[in-house]
Amino acid sequence: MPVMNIIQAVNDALRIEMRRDQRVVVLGEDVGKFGGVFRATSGLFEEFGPDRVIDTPLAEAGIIGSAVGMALYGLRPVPEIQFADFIYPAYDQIVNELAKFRYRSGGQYPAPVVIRTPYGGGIRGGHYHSQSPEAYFVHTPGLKVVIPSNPYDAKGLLLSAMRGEDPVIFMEPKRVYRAARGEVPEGDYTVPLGQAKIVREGKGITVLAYGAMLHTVIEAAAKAAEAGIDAEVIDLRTLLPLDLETVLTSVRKTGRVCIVHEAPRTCGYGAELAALIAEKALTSLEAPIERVAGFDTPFPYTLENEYLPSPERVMASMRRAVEFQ
Amino acid sequence: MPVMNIIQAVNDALRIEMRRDQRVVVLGEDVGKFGGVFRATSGLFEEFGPDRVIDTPLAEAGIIGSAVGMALYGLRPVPEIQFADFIYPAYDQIVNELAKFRYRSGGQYPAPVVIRTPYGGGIRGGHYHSQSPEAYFVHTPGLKVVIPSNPYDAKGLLLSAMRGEDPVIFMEPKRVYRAARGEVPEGDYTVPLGQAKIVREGKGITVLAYGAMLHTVIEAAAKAAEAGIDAEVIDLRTLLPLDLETVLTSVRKTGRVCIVHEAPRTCGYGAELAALIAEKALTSLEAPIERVAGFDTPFPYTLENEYLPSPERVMASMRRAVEFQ
Amino acid sequence: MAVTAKQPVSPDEPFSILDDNGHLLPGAVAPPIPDADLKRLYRGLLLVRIMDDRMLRLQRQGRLGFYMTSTGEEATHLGGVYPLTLDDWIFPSYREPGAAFWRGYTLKEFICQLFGNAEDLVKGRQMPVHHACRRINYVSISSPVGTQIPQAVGAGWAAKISKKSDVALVYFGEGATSTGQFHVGMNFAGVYKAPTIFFCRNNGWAISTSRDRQTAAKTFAAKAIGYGMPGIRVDGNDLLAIISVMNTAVQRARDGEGPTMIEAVTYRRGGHSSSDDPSVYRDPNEPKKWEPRDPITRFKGYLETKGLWTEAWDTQIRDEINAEISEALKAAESVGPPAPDTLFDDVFADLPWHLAEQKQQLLDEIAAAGGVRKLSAH
Amino acid sequence: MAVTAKQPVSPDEPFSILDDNGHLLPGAVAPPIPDADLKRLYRGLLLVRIMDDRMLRLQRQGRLGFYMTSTGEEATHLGGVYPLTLDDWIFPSYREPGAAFWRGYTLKEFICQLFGNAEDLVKGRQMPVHHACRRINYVSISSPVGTQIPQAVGAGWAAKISKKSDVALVYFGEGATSTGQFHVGMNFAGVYKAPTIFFCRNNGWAISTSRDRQTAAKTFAAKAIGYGMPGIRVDGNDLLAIISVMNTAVQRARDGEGPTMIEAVTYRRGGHSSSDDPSVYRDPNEPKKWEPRDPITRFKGYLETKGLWTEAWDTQIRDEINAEISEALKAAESVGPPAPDTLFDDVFADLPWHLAEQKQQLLDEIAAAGGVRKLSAH
Ligand SMILES: Cc1ncc(C[n+]2csc(CCOP(=O)(O)OP(=O)(O)O)c2C)c(N)n1
Ligand SMILES: Cc1ncc(C[n+]2csc(CCOP(=O)(O)OP(=O)(O)O)c2C)c(N)n1
Ligand SMILES: [Mg+2]
Ligand SMILES: [Mg+2]
Repeated sequence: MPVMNIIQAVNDALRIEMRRDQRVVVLGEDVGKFGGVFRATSGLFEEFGPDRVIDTPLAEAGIIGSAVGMALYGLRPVPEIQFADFIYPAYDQIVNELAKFRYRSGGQYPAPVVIRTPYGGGIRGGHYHSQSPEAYFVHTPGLKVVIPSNPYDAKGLLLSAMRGEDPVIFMEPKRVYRAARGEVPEGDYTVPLGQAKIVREGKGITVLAYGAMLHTVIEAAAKAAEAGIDAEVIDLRTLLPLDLETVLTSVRKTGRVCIVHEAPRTCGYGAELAALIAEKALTSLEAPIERVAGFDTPFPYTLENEYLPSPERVMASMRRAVEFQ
Repeated sequence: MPVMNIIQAVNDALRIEMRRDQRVVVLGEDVGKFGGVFRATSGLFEEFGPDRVIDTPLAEAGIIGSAVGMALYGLRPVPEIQFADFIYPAYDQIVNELAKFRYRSGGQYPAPVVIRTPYGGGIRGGHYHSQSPEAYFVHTPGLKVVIPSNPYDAKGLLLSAMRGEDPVIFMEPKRVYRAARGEVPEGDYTVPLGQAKIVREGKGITVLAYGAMLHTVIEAAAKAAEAGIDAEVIDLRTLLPLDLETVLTSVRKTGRVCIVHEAPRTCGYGAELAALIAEKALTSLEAPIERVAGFDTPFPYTLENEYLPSPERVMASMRRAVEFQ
Repeated sequence: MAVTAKQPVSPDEPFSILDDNGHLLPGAVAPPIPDADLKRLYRGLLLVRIMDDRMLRLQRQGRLGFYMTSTGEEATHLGGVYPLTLDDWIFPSYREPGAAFWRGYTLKEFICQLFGNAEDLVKGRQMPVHHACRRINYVSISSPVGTQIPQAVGAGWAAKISKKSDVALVYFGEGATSTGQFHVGMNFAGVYKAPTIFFCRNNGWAISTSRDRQTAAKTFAAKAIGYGMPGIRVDGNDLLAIISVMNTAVQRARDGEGPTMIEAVTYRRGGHSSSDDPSVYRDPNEPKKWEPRDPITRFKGYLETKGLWTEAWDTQIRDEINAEISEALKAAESVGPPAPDTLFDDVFADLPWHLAEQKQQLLDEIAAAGGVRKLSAH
Repeated sequence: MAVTAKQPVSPDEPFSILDDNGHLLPGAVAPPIPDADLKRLYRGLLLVRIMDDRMLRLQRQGRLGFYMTSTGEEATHLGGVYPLTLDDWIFPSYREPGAAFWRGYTLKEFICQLFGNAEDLVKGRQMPVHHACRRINYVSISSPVGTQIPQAVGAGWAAKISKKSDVALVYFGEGATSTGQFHVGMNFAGVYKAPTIFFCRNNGWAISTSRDRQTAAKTFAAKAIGYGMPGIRVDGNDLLAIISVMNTAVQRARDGEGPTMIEAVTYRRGGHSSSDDPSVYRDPNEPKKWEPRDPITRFKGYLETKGLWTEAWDTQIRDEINAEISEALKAAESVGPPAPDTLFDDVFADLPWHLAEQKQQLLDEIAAAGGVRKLSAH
């Protein structure tokens, strides 16, 4: 099996689907000849031409707005927003239009658009090349939100997203775009949306994460194991719909929970996870749920390593949960 | 003391501050001669003229973008967004610009803009005249978020917001714009941001709400009292920064919690409240925290009463919490 | 004045074919339209006028939550849509119901939408006047102003990518030209030569905001220059003039020459909506000035000169329309509200667990209340 | 060609004063500039060129995280800012550092920002090239393209409301004209006659996207028509021409006549940023074609004809600049990173409990690690 990084896996998924389904078009800033600033669409322009791999003017509202129109007409647009930080000019088109089209038209007009966008910190990008805005989209009824952590899932989830009937926000962890490498089957396969994956079994504490933070958590879990803490690590993969069953089963077993994300803590996705777990498994909880998250400040530049959850910070938090009496 | 409704109280606060501080300007769609579609700025154009009460073209990004520039220059703009549902074209200016200006400039450029906007359902407005987007703003570092439930607080909180040094999202519960009436002192007074208010003392359960839902909760608490449930009702008033102390003190006393808001449940503000309470007062909790919220669908039209938390739904939820063993 | 695609921006004077009495202006050439169509178009104009009167009255009686009229702007509805085929797409705003009727949206469907009842095609999900009808390619209306503009570009562009000759027509008010969405839509259409027609109903007002507060540009059509497309200013109360410029724009679009912007100069004679009171912000004499330019009277004059109009026929079709509305209204009023559990349909193609759970909660609640679901208060 | 406020849009040929050798074009009139200023301006151009070369080299050596050069566009920096006073406001994009230097931003401040160290005026909060300096009314740069445009309108407009004569100058690339923010900013400025000058650096490229993919409009200046303001196309490599059109625009603004849009036609000779490799998407010969039009060489030619330039002086100021940069670099490199707890400052004017709590967590963490704070990896 070939070894790929996440960019290559995304590229592979796009190519497979564009070959399979003539309706798939890719559009965005610099996605054509240049192949995207991260090269995720590299080679597609050459293979599929300017009608299906489209360099757009600099306007995210135009990219998403026209993608919505294309989807209504019957195409399967897969727009790229160059950085998640630049998605807000398209926010109205996403939350008021794309998310509500099927509903508001009484089911007459579905708009299956898959928005790909790199997100997250750790690349020395400061405020505007580091944000993790997933909670904004999870809070918006009508959108599915998917965040892979590795090449295998990236390809399989993206293929599922492109074949689904719903709008999907597909967020790619750019910090590990190249660093997360792994075997990826050639050709077609899918990873279904809405299924979490237990990446490390354990009995002492349930650790929930997704995207780039999964790697931080795995590092922390390894350190924790040395300290006698047996963590069960779950990669959520899809944030909405959440695979609550897998989460609760684990929590009922471990009784302790640590949630990790890099977005700001307050009203972040971790809040929803913590609330759900406390609702559905309160009596199983042997310690307060720990949330390790980005601080409630704009994303910094020089101090980004202080800002981002580190393996040490996650480890300390796991320890607190495990030691709680 | 004069009796006012919320619109009159807001209008009064604006007039007082515009008289006191020449730097205050009001801008937005139809806020001038027309006095705003809800009449909150009525009479201001006549008193302060077109330079300080400004009818703008139809562009929320322009309203907020230029308000940011005005604030940088030294004015105190108080833009109105006609309905909170229409705030998204300005989302980039709010979350990427307004919220981050002070921080990203190293403290050199504060941008004290107070954005007023009516929010919430119950007025037969469907998807686009009913939304409650507060969680989006609470999740954005750099913004304060204020939601009054009554005329007294509306005036006092708005005066505080306009005199503060930070950007504030000031959300007005339009469902009770006219229905919530009460005595309001003439002239100047403030209600500080960041302080919740216990509106009903009780020992059986803590009920947290804000804005229009506060009235639903009060109705529910009255019914609950008849059924022997002694609810402590807290009006949060400021969502960020939250008055956690008041909340926790109550929870430690009652051991049971019900959180009510009309925004969609998933990743709503209730998630953060529930997560915080479970973090800081887990051992005080005698029952899972109840969240009564809008369903995770776009806001409907005909079925809005089914959608919105009703006193009966709140009451049922309180009962569940109280009866939990 | 001949309207050609070559001419980038028309002069400031809007293009007219008919004078205020419905006579051809000197040198003007009417677009070729079969007599039967001329009569159908007249009926189409009347239908909107009468429907608006009746629905507004219904609203005033408290039998309808909200309504928006188009009085004086009816020619933009029919003129925009007449030159199109049913395969073409309409991205409407809330003020062009005549375009939907023309394509076969039934009066009952229209009124069921206003009531948001169980037979409303949008299932009671949106406020009145937010129609959607896939059968006639009439795309779901959104309240946020201007959002449909880039979407229409996407649809037209998709047709081009799919090697179809379909055209997208997008309607919006002059207020919408101030939005960022207008700009990005126009700009994309220019760059990709999307077969999209931008139809700006300049009716002088955006709620209380007058046209000159909306932009300092001399005309709205002039904005087209900034996107490298033709901008045409047309008399929005002259059905023939609108059809004529639309014909040109449609031809251009089908020929692969790309988009056109049309500014139809008209006037909002009524309030913005049933919630509005325009006397607060505009001179009540202003609407009166536009009455002599009424699009229906003018078109009637034209039919008369062609021997196609008689008083008797006019009375007959008015009676017909009124009867049809009464019938549709009666039928619509007998339809109940959507079932409560439909609240959870169509958020997604499927029903994820959290919505299934919430649906069950609602059903349990209704069952607990003895199956008596409280009706939404008004 | 005389540039006057009356003329709404210049012809497609940009306005020049100097030929490629720096000689006055036939009939051209140079704006009156004292000799000392001419020499300072030349030094200002050189400073940007040399700083860019050195910082890019530093970046290539791994001593700097990221950098963006302005090579070939320096005249837009100096030409935009020379006609202003220090009370006027600049809303820059990332590619006009020469405007900051001209107003007194020090080389050390500049380099400290690139390093994001403890003496960076923005406290290490933003990526390199995102400067802000209140002292010189140089507003905080944002990465999102175009956001500064409506803000600059607000600032200009605020000056007008406050009865001050200050003007706001906003810089942006031609890519930014595609954003909704450009549109709403231009439109507001037109309506309110805000004293704001819209300075579009049309350098032909937005990362890999060429100018003709950005819009179908013939020129960017033509877009001004849609907002009822003058649009002027100027040779962006001709410092005198830029100063001349800026003089007109500033005068207009101070006279209460409102905004002006300037399109400066220039060329991005380098990559978009230090992360970019333009050879992937553009012909490497294209930048070469612009070398003979270099703004510094042309301005040098002009100084020479005025007897203000000598080889020796040129060498001397280049040496000076290099020495100043070396000194500033050395000083900046000796400054450490900001203290970790500064992370929590300036989110708000005060420190709410939740940030105080998070700050304490970080401090505890650092203390637990023996006070040894790990330095941010690169
Ligand atoms: C983004 C947005 N902002 C504000 C509103 C409130 N609003 C509804 S209609 C309207 C005026 C629209 O005017 P125009 O575009 O001229 O259309 P007309 O009503 O005249 O047909 C406004 C401000 C809205 N619906 N959407
Ligand atoms: C809203 C937004 N979208 C995308 C980007 C990524 N981006 C950074 S610079 C740039 C191109 C800008 O081109 P232009 O405006 O011509 O300025 P130039 O770089 O040529 O000076 C892009 C697409 C961004 N910063 N902001
Ligand atoms: Mg209008
Ligand atoms: Mg450029």
